[in-house]
Amino acid sequence: MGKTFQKPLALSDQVTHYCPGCTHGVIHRLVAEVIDELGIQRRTVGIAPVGCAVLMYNYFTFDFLEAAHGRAPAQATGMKRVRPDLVVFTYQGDGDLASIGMGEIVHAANRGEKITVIFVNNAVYGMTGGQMAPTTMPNQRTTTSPFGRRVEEVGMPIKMAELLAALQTPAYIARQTVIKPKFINKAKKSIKKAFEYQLAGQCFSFVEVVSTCPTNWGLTPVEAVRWAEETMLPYYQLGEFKTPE
Amino acid sequence: MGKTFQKPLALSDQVTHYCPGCTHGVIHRLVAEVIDELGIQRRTVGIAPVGCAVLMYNYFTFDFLEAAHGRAPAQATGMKRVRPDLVVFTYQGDGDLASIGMGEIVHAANRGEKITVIFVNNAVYGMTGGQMAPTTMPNQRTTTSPFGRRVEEVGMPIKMAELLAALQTPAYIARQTVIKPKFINKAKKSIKKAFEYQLAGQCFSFVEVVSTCPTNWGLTPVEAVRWAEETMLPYYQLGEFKTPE
Amino acid sequence: MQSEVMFAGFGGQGILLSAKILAHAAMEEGREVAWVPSYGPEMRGGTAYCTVVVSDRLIGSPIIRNPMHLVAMNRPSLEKFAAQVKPGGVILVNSSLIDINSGRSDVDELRVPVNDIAVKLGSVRSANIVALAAFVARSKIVAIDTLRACVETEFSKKKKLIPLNMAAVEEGCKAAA
Amino acid sequence: MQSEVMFAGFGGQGILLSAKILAHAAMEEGREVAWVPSYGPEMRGGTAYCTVVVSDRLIGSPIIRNPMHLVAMNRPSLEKFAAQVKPGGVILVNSSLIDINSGRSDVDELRVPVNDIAVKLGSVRSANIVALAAFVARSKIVAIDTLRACVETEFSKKKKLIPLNMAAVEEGCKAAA
Amino acid sequence: MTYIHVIDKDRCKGCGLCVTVCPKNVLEISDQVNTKGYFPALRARPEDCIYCAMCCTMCPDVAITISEEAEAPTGSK
Amino acid sequence: MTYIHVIDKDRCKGCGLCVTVCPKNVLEISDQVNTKGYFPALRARPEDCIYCAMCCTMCPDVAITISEEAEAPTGSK
Amino acid sequence: MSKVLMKGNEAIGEAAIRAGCLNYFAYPITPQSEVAEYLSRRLPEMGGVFLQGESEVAVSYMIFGAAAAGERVFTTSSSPGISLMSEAISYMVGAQCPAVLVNIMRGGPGLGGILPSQADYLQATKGIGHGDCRLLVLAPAGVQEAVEMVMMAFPLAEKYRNPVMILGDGLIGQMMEPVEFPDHLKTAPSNKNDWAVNGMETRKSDRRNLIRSLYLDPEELNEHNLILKAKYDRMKKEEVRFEVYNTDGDYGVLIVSYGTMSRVCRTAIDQLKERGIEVGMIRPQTVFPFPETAVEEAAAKKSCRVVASIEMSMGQMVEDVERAVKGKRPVQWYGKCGGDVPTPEEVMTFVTSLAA
Amino acid sequence: MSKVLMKGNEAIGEAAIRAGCLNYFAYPITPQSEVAEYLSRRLPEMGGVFLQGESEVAVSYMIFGAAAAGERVFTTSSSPGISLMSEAISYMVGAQCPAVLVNIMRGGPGLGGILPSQADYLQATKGIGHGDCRLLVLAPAGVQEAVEMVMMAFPLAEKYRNPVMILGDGLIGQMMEPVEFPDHLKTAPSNKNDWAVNGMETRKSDRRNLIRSLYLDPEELNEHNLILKAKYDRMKKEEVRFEVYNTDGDYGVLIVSYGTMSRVCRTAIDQLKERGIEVGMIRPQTVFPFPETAVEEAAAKKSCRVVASIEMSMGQMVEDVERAVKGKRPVQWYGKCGGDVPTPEEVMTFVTSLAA
Ligand SMILES: Cc1ncc(C[n+]2csc(CCOP(=O)(O)OP(=O)(O)O)c2C)c(N)n1
Ligand SMILES: Cc1ncc(C[n+]2csc(CCOP(=O)(O)OP(=O)(O)O)c2C)c(N)n1
Ligand code: SF4
Ligand code: SF4
Ligand code: SF4
Ligand code: SF4
Repeated sequence: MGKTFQKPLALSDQVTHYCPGCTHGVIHRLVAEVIDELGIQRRTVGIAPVGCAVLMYNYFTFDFLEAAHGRAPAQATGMKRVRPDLVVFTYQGDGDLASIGMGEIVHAANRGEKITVIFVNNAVYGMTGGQMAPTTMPNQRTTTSPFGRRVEEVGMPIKMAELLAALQTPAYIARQTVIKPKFINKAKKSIKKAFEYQLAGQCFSFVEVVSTCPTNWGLTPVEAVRWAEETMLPYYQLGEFKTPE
Repeated sequence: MGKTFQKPLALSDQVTHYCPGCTHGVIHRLVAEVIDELGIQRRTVGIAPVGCAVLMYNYFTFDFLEAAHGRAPAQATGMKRVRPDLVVFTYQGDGDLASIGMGEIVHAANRGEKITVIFVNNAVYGMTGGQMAPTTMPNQRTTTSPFGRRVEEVGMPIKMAELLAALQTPAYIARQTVIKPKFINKAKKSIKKAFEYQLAGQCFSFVEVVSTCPTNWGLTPVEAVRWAEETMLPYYQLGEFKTPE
Repeated sequence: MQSEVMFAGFGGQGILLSAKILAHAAMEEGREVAWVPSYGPEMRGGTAYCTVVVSDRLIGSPIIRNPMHLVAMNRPSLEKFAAQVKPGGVILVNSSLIDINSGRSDVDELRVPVNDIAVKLGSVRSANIVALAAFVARSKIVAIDTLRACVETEFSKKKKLIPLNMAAVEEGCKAAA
Repeated sequence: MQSEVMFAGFGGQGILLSAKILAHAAMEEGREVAWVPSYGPEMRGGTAYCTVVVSDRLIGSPIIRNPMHLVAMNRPSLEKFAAQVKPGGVILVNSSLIDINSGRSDVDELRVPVNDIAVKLGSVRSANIVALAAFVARSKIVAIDTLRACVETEFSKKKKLIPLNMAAVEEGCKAAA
Repeated sequence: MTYIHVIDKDRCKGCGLCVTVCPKNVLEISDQVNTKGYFPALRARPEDCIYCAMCCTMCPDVAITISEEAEAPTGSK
Repeated sequence: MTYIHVIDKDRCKGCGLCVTVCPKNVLEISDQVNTKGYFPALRARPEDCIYCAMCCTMCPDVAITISEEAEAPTGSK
Repeated sequence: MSKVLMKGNEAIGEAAIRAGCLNYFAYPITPQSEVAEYLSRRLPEMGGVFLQGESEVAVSYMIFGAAAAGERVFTTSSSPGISLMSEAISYMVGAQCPAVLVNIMRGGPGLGGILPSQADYLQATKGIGHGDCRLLVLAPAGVQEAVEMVMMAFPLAEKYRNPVMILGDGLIGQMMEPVEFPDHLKTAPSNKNDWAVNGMETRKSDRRNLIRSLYLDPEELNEHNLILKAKYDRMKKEEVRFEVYNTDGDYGVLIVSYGTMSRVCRTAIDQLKERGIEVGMIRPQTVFPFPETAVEEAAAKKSCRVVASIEMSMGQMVEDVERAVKGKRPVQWYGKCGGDVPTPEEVMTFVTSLAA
Repeated sequence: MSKVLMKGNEAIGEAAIRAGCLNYFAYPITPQSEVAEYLSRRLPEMGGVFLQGESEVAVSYMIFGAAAAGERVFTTSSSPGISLMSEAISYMVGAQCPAVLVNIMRGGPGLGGILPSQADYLQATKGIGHGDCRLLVLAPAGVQEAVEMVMMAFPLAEKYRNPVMILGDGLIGQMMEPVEFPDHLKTAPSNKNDWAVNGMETRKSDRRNLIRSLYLDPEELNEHNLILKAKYDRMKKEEVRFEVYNTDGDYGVLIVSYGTMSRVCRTAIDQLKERGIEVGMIRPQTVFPFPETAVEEAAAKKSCRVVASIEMSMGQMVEDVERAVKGKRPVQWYGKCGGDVPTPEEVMTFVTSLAA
């Protein structure tokens, strides 16, 4: 009943610069495993965000383009339109995708670009030191919401998966998390589906992943996992919100 | 059983530059009537879009700020935040609001800015000569979709009212039209409600108005009204999509 | 030798098209040409105008304040531009819509009821070609045969319009005679 | 007269704070000061460092390659910066974490087990203050009383931390004696 | 009481929308061009007008107004 | 068949997530700092390990691997 | 191939196709929307990519993404739209991605107007984006030259792995002139496999490619900037292009003017000649790199008493002219900025005032 | 009020408050996020407005909206963020709306790095936006001066009804120095009722106000641009600010340098003096308007053999220095661009190489 476990080939040997317990690392691994399993590493181009994952290209073994903050979906659009045979995915944080990149992600989704988007929702801006994100929870303290997010002043956290699912163009839209092994396996299934839809040239595919930022949440990795489960998951519900007919 | 009818005071005497039968004119009049009725003309600031309505400030008798293309909601946010006592509204076309201005409108709505947005959906870019808009109907020919809008290439028309209604922050969101008198009266009610919600400091308010562009549709004004009713209304359903609890 | 022709009228009167056909004809005759439209605010409604510059040598300024000739399709444009025409030039006046005259004694004023002629020919939409032909016949800026050829190529995509417009050319020439 | 002190160590060791307290103290004594942090990639993990420039006159370049003194809180920083210290300067070595020495004969090397002292005082988090006090006592860059005052104001918002850190100052001075 | 229904023929752009919405078929497009070069609407059958203001409501150019007759009745109806 | 469970102590950042997910409570955080200054995880009770790979699945740094024992059994379990 | 009468905007679109560029992303804006309208018909016929982006910001990054994959790609816009591309242009320069950008200038600042202008000169040549970021900028004076420059632009962009801008004014886009199209370019983007992220399989290589503009290590970033600077310096050596007019004989006034404005100046110069006033002109065809030496030498000519920078702006190129002239002669500016192209008469009045 | 030890970014935030500006909109970016973090605590305490916008584009228009209502408002960002504000800045200039923008420069182009740089000089002084669009640009060399310039910036923006930029490098934002805050500004935005869209009621007026940058009529737009040009010319007359160092005696080399770089140069000059090498320096405090006459005169001094523009860029301000010097002396550039601030030693080596 035992299992073997090895680093996927699509991952490089480099140790990441991520903080201890940051689940960006888990998400990286899942993407790499899926790419291994689909055998598409040699025709895949990843688009790295501006955010803590800005250096992710060091951790993968295939082509990478470094995006500008929030614009990865536009860059992916340009690339995929001129090279439909390539597998193009973006990997974006919540500041990147849900704040500055809102226009680009909504339009890429609505045009039905045949790309895959991995959206890492950690309820905060990690890279720049823990400022408030559109996904920051009500009353959550951040460096730019020192008194907690006041919803009456800045509104409710944005549920990207639900928002994109409200568009009329067919797409695959799901939300998963990687804070525990049982969720991790589901997350991997969704990510795999997302790439499969792209390979089939069928539709735009989007997987939101609820992730942790122990450093900027001011919690230990273990506490962070608990906070995500108790505070984020009730609001950011897991599951598939849309699948193309 | 007769009625009197006069030009509202909030409208200037200038004859508009709009094409014959363009319903921008009707929407202008409704906004002016509502402002008259609420008696807020002296504390209202309108924000004109970049689009055929770019010169709308010539047709009203109160303060106006000319926006940049798509950014009116951001300008309204800045103005309303520093002067909450002013009544601030934007008036935007579909290229302006749904294309280049997507990020600004979604975030203004999500923050719950206490502003009013009048969104004129005429399924095309009027000002610049009839290019495709995000709201252009499937197979509709425009100067940049000469073979008709191919949904498999550029996706389905965006339903802005439904999209904004999918956000979690309380708001007033409605869609109306002005192509016939019976609709016009409903449209006016919605516009009035929208301003009332702002006056009560209650929420963001948004009224989408299905409008015509005879010139760029290549139809007479009368044909244009029919086309809007037969083609647009079945897709862009009228009604209130969200009201603040 | 350089000469310039200004075409002016309402939006829908086919100003840009007749100017384009003239420019094309001049090009076919091996001259240097520039077709310079007025674009901008006045487009929607109002008067549109378009200048064609024809020259034997490389054209310098495409911006012409004082054209050699004027084709005025409606009254506002005659009022606006008549004074700017160089002495000795041709001013074609669409007398169907213009009841005044240019008030210039130093130009060759040619009055042609182009709309009426066009209507007789079957469609007012050929008025611009009638005017163009009349102007060309009078100014001799290009040969009528070249003009005929260019009108034909212009409408080659809408073949059924060719007879109407060829007739317009002939009637225009007659009117100028 | 200008002198510069470089504080270096792991991220969590309170480098920036002790540097700030020294800068504050020097300012209180009426000197010109600049507190120059290293910000950038090395922030996350890795070694952080911070330079304090103290001078009698307007400070020119805030960028110092060869500081007068060094306070090394961990081994990597001693290895990295020891060689850059100017002859005659003070190098404080946190001997609790550093088993090597500076290898410099032309400087005043002061070895203090600051972590052990801090732990004895009740919390390793006061190690930076122990080191600061020891350094100040040896370098006499500011008066100990000024330092005491500044440590107190620094923690005035977290009153209950004051006793611990005042004790750290005293122990630091002792260690330097 | 009586009303005065006025079409400002120089504001009118001749779009014809009022004509289509008039329940009593009062309005028509004139064959006289106005100063702007448009063929404006006119009240072909004023006697049928019920002053419902449908045309006013529809007009994009506020070219039609209806006012109440002043004390001393004046011309145009 | 047997497996080899290896924690690469210099990849490990000592976040402790693996410890919390191990169903058999095999893992603990060591008190020996590693080259990066972290206290890595170690297999405190290897004999209880059922090689379910829960820890591997959870580890954000791919610091844990499990491989099948080669023909000639080699050291670490 | 014989001459065709074509509108500048359409000719630009056709020229790109003949340059082997079948990928176009753009957002509508007057006075250049005809490029998009033209290509929205032509490119699908040819199996190319036409996409109207949701904004100029998005378009600029679509271009970046396509260029990163090693494909020829271009966009067109006008002044406000170009400002919105500022960040992406800086990124493309930093990431060394070739692409062609056409700016059909309109009056500014802000929304300004839609008529011809040359008021984006300083932005295009000096301040297009943050960081040490330069474009090679070509300035056509007519439809034929616009066509030639577009076809030149792609190979130049690839030679330098740097974006190239065509800086034209509204008139160039709107007017029709006879054009003769050169043959289709044979060259394909060369050695793109060395850098493009087009998939290892495409390259039949096991080396992965990476495109980035981030260099966290200051030494590395400085090195990177020295590489970019070396490219700009090379442009200054190898790419300077200009035309002279009436400079053989003696002239009392030297005009420096480009684009549509230079054609007006040419007419003015001809008419002044008839009046016995000799005026020379240098017309920069590349505004970055600017023909410094040519201007300096022409200004230094004994007969020349004054240099005039004549532009449809409030005085922009004049800064480059002053730098070039190095105080050897007084430098004057004449211009207008609002959409009205100054007439030959206006230019003559100004020049005679100088000559006097 | 006595001295406090404060980080540049926080001091900038506090200075704005003392300048009577309680309205701040911004988007996070290193190395200036501390301004937002500081103000997110301070402004709510004071009943001011703190809002983190969704992007720099949105922020730039929020500023525009607030300024249009006649309220004091400012934002802070760093290089890539400033590029995204390019369109809005051009709009604000065109619409004549006062506002203060702080650019804490980082290495570029593109994402570049997060360490100090001065590579946005040309963008800030010449190409910040499309159209004839200029900002008044102040360049502080320390925390105290940053505070003073921020407090100066608001009245200047209102005097000219034009945005004013503070151009600082990452070090100015990140370092702590003692600051003495001037008293709170008494002045409120003057005569704003003449132009602001703050509601007729607020103005107790029946005249409505209109703010626009669109002038479809070319004559009108040209008029408008002449008005703007007149403002730029007035800035050149009235606002030039600079500091001289060691220029009383004779010097063989004249350095022109600003911001953090100029402090390094000052140290180098002191140390060279000890070695008997005399070097003078002009430190522009306004980089637009640039102190042209001062530089020209200082360069023309008999003893001066060469002028050096020393900057943390690949050679940007050197273009203004060349224009100013008018060929009277050779002009050299020295710089680095990546985040490493050149050391006094490096500057000395370069300068001695020139002196030799
Ligand atoms: C145009 C621009 N604006 C701002 C920044 C600064 N910046 C870098 S990363 C980042 C946000 C990162 O947060 P998120 O996207 O949530 O990713 P995370 O770091 O949390 O993984 C910001 C604002 C930038 N680099 N470019
Ligand atoms: C940044 C920028 N991009 C593009 C334009 C050109 N432009 C002006 S109006 C317009 C679209 C107008 O269409 P819409 O918003 O639907 O309004 P309508 O004219 O149909 O009423 C565009 C693209 C511009 N002025 N600024
Ligand atoms: S800051 Fe947050 S998101 Fe970034 S690496 Fe650390 S834990 Fe992960
Ligand atoms: S172009 Fe269309 S939207 Fe614009 S005025 Fe004419 S009809 Fe109205
Ligand atoms: S609706 Fe108004 S504009 Fe149209 S025809 Fe009637 S009166 Fe004239
Ligand atoms: S999960 Fe990985 S990194 Fe964290 S402690 Fe366990 S082995 Fe180490």
